[in-house]
Amino acid sequence: MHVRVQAEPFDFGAECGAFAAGRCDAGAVVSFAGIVRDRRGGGLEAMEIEHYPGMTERAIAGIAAEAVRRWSLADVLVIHRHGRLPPGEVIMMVATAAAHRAAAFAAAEFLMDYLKSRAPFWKKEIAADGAAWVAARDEDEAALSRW
Amino acid sequence: MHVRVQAEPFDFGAECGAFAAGRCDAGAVVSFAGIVRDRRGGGLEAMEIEHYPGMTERAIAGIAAEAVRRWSLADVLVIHRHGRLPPGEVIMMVATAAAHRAAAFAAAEFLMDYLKSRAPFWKKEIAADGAAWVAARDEDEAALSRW
Amino acid sequence: MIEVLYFAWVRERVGRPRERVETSAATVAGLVEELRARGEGHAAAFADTAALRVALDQDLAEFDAPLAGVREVAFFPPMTGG
Amino acid sequence: MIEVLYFAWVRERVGRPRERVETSAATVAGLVEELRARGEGHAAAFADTAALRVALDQDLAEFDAPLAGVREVAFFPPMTGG
Repeated sequence: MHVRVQAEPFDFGAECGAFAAGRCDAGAVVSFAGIVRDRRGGGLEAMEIEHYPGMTERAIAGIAAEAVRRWSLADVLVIHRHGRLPPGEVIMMVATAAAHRAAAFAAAEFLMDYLKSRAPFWKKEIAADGAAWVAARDEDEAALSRW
Repeated sequence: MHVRVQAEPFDFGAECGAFAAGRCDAGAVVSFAGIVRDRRGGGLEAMEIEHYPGMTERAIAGIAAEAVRRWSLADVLVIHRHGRLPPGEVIMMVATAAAHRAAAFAAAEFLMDYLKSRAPFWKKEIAADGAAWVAARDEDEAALSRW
Repeated sequence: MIEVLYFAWVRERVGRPRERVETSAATVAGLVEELRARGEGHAAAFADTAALRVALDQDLAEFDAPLAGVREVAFFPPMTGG
Repeated sequence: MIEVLYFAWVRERVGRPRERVETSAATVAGLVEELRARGEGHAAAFADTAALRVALDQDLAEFDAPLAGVREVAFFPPMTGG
């Protein structure tokens, strides 16, 4: 189980490659990348990601431990950035490895649902005409009820 | 929509990186890698993957087109190898990109469920003490009914 | 003339990957009856058609599907891709 | 003395990321009442606690949770990670 919270960029492809490399124990690897998306179709200068140092690592580790408890996983990786990120940049990723794909997919979705709404990060969109905090989406909160 | 059926190895990490790179249109990228797993915990020499040239590409393209029809996807990638693969080697991958994670996850799972049971590939496990065709799993067939 | 293809253990039992077949069968099931009569290997391959899948001109089909106009028939076990 | 932390727009409205608070409040809700009285910024930040989340010593909690023994209280909007 690997959890990293960092300001520095990371190489999503390299992380996926390293995570999947030489696994004879797991037939299935699922990865997710969250990318800074320009929802307005141009005009977004950056996404500013604030976090709660200390609680962030603690919350993510707790969510990852719960995933390991629920599914038979060979490995879990979570990386989440904070600070100022330009459009197109990878904000965060999760990866899961399991014997079968159902567990790998379910665990990755579980991790994402909980990271979205239970890990202390807040996004602010910075545009030329102003800045605005991203509002939590009702469907993100609702997604937790399925687990 | 990109579909590749090939005997040659491919670099799963590099494919994930290239697929996610510079996307300002999609906030979510999901990838899956299927890896040659030694189910017996040692003794597997290789996985031999037979396919039906012509029908394979046709079936995968049809499955990918159905995914694009069902979900709003910015992009889809499917790569599937055939031939003789050692344990730990990546057999195949799918990747999906969408505005939101729910569509990216659902489309990736849909692609995997259909590729498992509707694309003409057959796996044979080659071990020192003999070779055996991998039997289709009932749960793989059952997984199709959820879509 | 129809091109008949075999894959995986169906190919191994029949002993060849493909053959050209002269048939007047109206359906896949009729063709299977004719193929069974070709010898022990064929009979073993087609012993239980419930364990088999069929594709007509590279599209999955049922065993009661008509053969009219079909150029390529393939028989194989349930697929195990991914 | 309790360390009180603010994040995102709560921090912006209060005008600072953290402050030390002397309190005898029994619960988070009691602390919120005291904080509201600290000025306009605080009042704006705590105008609608339904829009807020609270963590006690870095674990999510409810507003009726007791404060006894707590060293660090954080207030913030619903999280938007991932």
